[in-house]
Amino acid sequence: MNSTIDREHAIDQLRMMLLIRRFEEKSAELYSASKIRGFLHLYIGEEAVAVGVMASLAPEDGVVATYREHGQALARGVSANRIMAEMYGKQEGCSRGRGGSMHIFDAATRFYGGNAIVAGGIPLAVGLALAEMMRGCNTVTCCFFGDGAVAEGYFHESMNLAALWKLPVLFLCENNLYAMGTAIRYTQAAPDIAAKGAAYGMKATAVDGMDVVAVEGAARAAADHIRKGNGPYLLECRTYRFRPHSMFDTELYRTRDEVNQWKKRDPIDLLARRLYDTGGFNDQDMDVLEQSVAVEVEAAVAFAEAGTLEPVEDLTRFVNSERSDA
Amino acid sequence: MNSTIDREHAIDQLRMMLLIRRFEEKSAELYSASKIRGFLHLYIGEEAVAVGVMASLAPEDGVVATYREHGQALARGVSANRIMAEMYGKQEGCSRGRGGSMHIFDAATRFYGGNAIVAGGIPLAVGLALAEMMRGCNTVTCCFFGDGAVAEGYFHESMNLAALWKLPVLFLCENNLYAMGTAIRYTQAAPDIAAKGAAYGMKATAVDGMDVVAVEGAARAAADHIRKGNGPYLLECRTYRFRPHSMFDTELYRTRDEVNQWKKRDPIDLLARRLYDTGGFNDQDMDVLEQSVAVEVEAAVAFAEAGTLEPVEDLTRFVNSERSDA
Amino acid sequence: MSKQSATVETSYREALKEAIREAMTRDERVFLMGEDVGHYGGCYAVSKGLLAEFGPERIRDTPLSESAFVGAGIGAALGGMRPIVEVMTVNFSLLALDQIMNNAATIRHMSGGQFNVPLVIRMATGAGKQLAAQHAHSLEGWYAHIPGIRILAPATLEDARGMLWPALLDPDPVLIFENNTLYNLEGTLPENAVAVDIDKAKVMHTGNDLTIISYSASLFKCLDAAKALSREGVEAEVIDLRTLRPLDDATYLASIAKTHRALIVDEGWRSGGISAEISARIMEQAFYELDIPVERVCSAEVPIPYARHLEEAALPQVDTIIAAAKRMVSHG
Amino acid sequence: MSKQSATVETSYREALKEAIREAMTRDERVFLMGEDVGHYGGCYAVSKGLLAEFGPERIRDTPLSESAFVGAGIGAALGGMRPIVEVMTVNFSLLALDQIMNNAATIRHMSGGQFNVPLVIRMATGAGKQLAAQHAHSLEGWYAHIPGIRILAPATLEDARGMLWPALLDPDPVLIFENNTLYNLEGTLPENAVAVDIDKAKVMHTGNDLTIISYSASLFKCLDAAKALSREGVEAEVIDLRTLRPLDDATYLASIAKTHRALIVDEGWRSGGISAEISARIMEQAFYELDIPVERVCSAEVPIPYARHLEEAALPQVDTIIAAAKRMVSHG
Ligand SMILES: Cc1ncc(C[n+]2csc(CCOP(=O)(O)OP(=O)(O)O)c2C)c(N)n1
Ligand SMILES: Cc1ncc(C[n+]2csc(CCOP(=O)(O)OP(=O)(O)O)c2C)c(N)n1
Ligand SMILES: [Mg+2]
Ligand SMILES: [Mg+2]
Repeated sequence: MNSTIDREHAIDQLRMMLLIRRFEEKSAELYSASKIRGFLHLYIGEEAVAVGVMASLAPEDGVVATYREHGQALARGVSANRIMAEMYGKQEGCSRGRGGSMHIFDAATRFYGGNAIVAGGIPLAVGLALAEMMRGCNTVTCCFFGDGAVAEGYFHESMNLAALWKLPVLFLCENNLYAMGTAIRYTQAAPDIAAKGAAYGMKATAVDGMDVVAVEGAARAAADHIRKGNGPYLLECRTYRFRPHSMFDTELYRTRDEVNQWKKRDPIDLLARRLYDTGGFNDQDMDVLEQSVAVEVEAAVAFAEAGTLEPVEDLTRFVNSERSDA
Repeated sequence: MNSTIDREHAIDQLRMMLLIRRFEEKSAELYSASKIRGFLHLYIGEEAVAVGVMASLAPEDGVVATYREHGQALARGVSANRIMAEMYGKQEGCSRGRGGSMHIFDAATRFYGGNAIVAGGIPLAVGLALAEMMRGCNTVTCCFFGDGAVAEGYFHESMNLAALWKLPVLFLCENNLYAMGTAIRYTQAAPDIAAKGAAYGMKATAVDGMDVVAVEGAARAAADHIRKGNGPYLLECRTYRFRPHSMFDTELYRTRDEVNQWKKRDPIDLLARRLYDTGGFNDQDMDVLEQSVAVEVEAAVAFAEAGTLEPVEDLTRFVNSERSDA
Repeated sequence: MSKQSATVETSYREALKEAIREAMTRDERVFLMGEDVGHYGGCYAVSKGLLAEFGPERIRDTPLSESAFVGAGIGAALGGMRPIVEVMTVNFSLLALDQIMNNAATIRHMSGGQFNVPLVIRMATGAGKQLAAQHAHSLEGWYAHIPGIRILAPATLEDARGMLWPALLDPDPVLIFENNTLYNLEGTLPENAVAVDIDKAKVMHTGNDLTIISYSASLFKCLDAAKALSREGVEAEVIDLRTLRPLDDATYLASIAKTHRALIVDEGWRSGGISAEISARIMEQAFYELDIPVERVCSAEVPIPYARHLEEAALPQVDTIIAAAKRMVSHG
Repeated sequence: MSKQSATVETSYREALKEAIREAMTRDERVFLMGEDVGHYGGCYAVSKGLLAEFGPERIRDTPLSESAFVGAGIGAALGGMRPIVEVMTVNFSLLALDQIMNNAATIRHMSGGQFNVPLVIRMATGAGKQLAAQHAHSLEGWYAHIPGIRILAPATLEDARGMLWPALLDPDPVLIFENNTLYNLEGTLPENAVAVDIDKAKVMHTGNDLTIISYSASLFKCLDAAKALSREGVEAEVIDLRTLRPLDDATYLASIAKTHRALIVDEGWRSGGISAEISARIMEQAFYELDIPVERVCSAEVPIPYARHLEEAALPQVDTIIAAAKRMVSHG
């Protein structure tokens, strides 16, 4: 934290990570209260990834997200209100209640959705980047996916296509070591994901995904590489999910001990400690952040509670474009 | 050619390559005469690959082939008569006329088919190898596919799965530089196929696919590696197809010059020259081979001509197993 | 089912597990593979405990590679094993469709009968859990278009328990669709529950006024509707198709010969769903038996929405079934 | 079509190419991508010459990666382009089904109308060329099950020429199925051929005795059958569906109101094909108009065999259509 700017920025990052954390803790509560239904995948533990990466992106850039995307969406600037309303199934939700937790879409921030088919969003990102390139825009399309997604054919085909056509895609792998309950050692013959860039002649690096500063640095370097016209980039962020895969997971596949080891590297604590250490940030500042975040989360809940249901008559609206919505 | 055994073997190899060549030249003729229909993909120019590879396999090993598989089938020992009858659509054909050129199946030689979906046979080979391993058989399952197939998700998923489970699969890539009319530079961001083994922690090498001796050596090394329980192996054979992709191809995508350059490395000439050079083999010997091959090809045509058509009433036979055919 | 044996309390989930356990025990060629079947215990907990019991050779966690591991299942079946491949849900099976259609369903015929594919693929299907468009497909009826495969849709505990073994005995590929809303279904089964007939549909409720044809989760909606109708003096005969390919025409045609009215209920999208096929068959084989046209109650033609009220509106419900049935009996 | 303009000799293939050329010229957001569309000239030579004309940015050869380049087409459409993705044949489209069903068809609804996917996917379909089981699928009717997409099946030169532009104007995904037996079809078109209506079916031959409903390659078999029937005094009305989703019910229902008999002909497998859906709709909407049950002539339920005599036996043929029609008019 050398400059004030850096410090301000770090505090913003801390606040965003906190927002994600508290927003999701609240979501879990609301799930238990049956306010939110369907699948709910929490990002808790992985906040540094989305927050670090989004800082490297410009508003004109595009984002393709996963089904574990509350963090990705919040960090991108999608409104907490509208995300919460979406999970409530309200028409004020960002997808008018049609998508739920796994399908946050937001045109305003070029957030092309939560995609619930593992790796299914990767080719979309390739196509979005192709469109950008063909239209002469110098943007980055950032595509999030997990370690599990790397085994899918989509990953392979898309990496090759993007590299072949030198498309401006940032392939952003959130390697949290598990695909649902299957550890990466049971899914990858060669578990070094960044090393797979070589098979496509693609620049690739790995970064500590618990350290938001490191993630942001790596993502900026990757985005720069892409913006300079050097083609796509694979960035592997090594992270860990603190919570079960979804609300149904009994976590038979990993030990409490392992989870606790990783919690020692909680991304929020890591950054907070750094701010404390470099001075000028204290418990009181932290409280202020917590409070402002709490207000935002409560506001989101209130917004969602106050929301209304899409009329049933509109069930088939948006299946096909009508003249009026085209 | 140091020993008589080597010499005999080399002559056998030469004869098999000649058989494939003449069999296919005849097939092309029969296609023009409308005796053979559908798609017909010739292997001419690539004979050293199948012939070299099959020499490394034992009868108990399994083979999964492509749609360009006459050479693979003949080299494996599938009867020329039954292949020709298949292309005639006769019930004496190896697939009773139901498969045609692209679907040569032969249980006796564990030849698990021509597969006309590019790369679609790769996971089958993985499964066959899994069955062999689970049943305690120390065999190799050899899976042929082209350079084009490498771009498919099947390649990626199957390579990973086989490497992860250390399955006895020989991944045999026939890199003839083109997928139909698309040169490898338009399909692979990183065109070194053998190098892709690394992404799966799989042993991989490339070999001159025009040199049958080299292919056989490399295939034996690969098969040994596999039989010793070291898991799968990727062998890339660099070869070239002298003929159009199929009977419909106008070859707009490559120059006659390029084709002629490669023809200078005709695998049959290469081996024949080597035999001439090391002595004890001359024009007369070559004539003998040519004649014996001509007889075999003519016999195959006669067999096919004399074949009969499956009764139309049996159209839906084999869709499901009946008690009688199970 | 065996008669008068002791019974056990069980669930759809447990019945499925018992069936797998029995098969693994009876035939060493049987193994289970799929995503999260092992360490996680199965995404619907069907295989929980089986990894400990049978070991990682026979309970195989796979990477997320649906096309490769379904293909590998086909290959393993070709190679003499009796694989049970679990594709977590039908939604992901689209990634493996080429293997299912172009290899599993085809190799026997295409090879002139030389090879066959004794493979069982299990998957969860259906909506009703607010999982939204990409996780709520009901495509079992759509799969039933493909020659060369058998399609099973167990609704009852008896079928959850008894369909796997005959599926494994089938020399050809069998797809078993387990409805995601049924895993918690509870009830009793004979202690020594056995294999069931996978060729026949089954009359689940008898009646003379109209025939309701359904299967899987919507079967229970139809049975509820039949009970309600019965209270109003309308006696519906409810048929559980059980096997969607090949369809057992005889059972529903026999019922229609009695009731002269048929309503088909399924949770797939209406156009081109299995209900259309059954309606067309009734047209062809029982036109002159019909007092009124066959009707269908299916899902709305919409990607299934997340919000509960919209999802409910998209799916067949007891009310809509009752309404259709009443309209049909009052009419014609 | 414009009236009385000069005509040109053309073919189905050329008409398709002209349509692409026109679209590329009119709208710079349009581009073509797929396997072998460029240097090879298109596997059916549809795009021959276009690479030279429009350059490799707009005529893009792809690797064999159906799932990625179809997905990339969806992404490019989301991103404001108007891609035409060529999937060489329907057989390979199975590899891209997840993208088609879970993204292309779904994103608009799932995003609450925020995004739409103005994508056109072209592919060859159909049997009849002795290409055997894996290369002979007729799945356009099966695709018509999926909400959110439009399915076009041009049979005539006019439609080959005129369907692409309105497909590109459609803000939602459109799949165009070109029959592999029609590329060499020759005939004339007005020189200034224009866009056609992609909402309506079309009466191709009028008659009062029976309605034959078909599309694509089998349309011509039906027309041949109608001619032969006419010589024997049976006047069949032949309808080209043209668009398989959404189906234009009005056109065939109007015909049935006149003929009271309906025969549906398609080259897909019988069970669960588009003919079943049409039969079910006639059941529901025109039951009381029918003198006799609706019939279907479809493909045999078999992976299409290579041998010519078996392939012919598997597919609907003029003879089988005539036989069904005669049986139907003599009856009832
Ligand atoms: C194609 C597909 N297969 C299976 C699933 C079920 N599933 C949902 S999330 C998941 C694990 C994905 O792991 P990873 O990519 O590492 O992401 P993470 O959940 O760890 O963030 C699985 C198997 C799915 N949604 N899509
Ligand atoms: C999945 C799939 N996509 C496309 C095709 C059409 N096709 C048949 S062969 C071929 C080229 C394959 O090239 P390669 O794998 O290099 O094999 P080669 O023909 O050169 O032996 C293509 C595109 C197909 N059969 N399957
Ligand atoms: Mg993960
Ligand atoms: Mg090739």
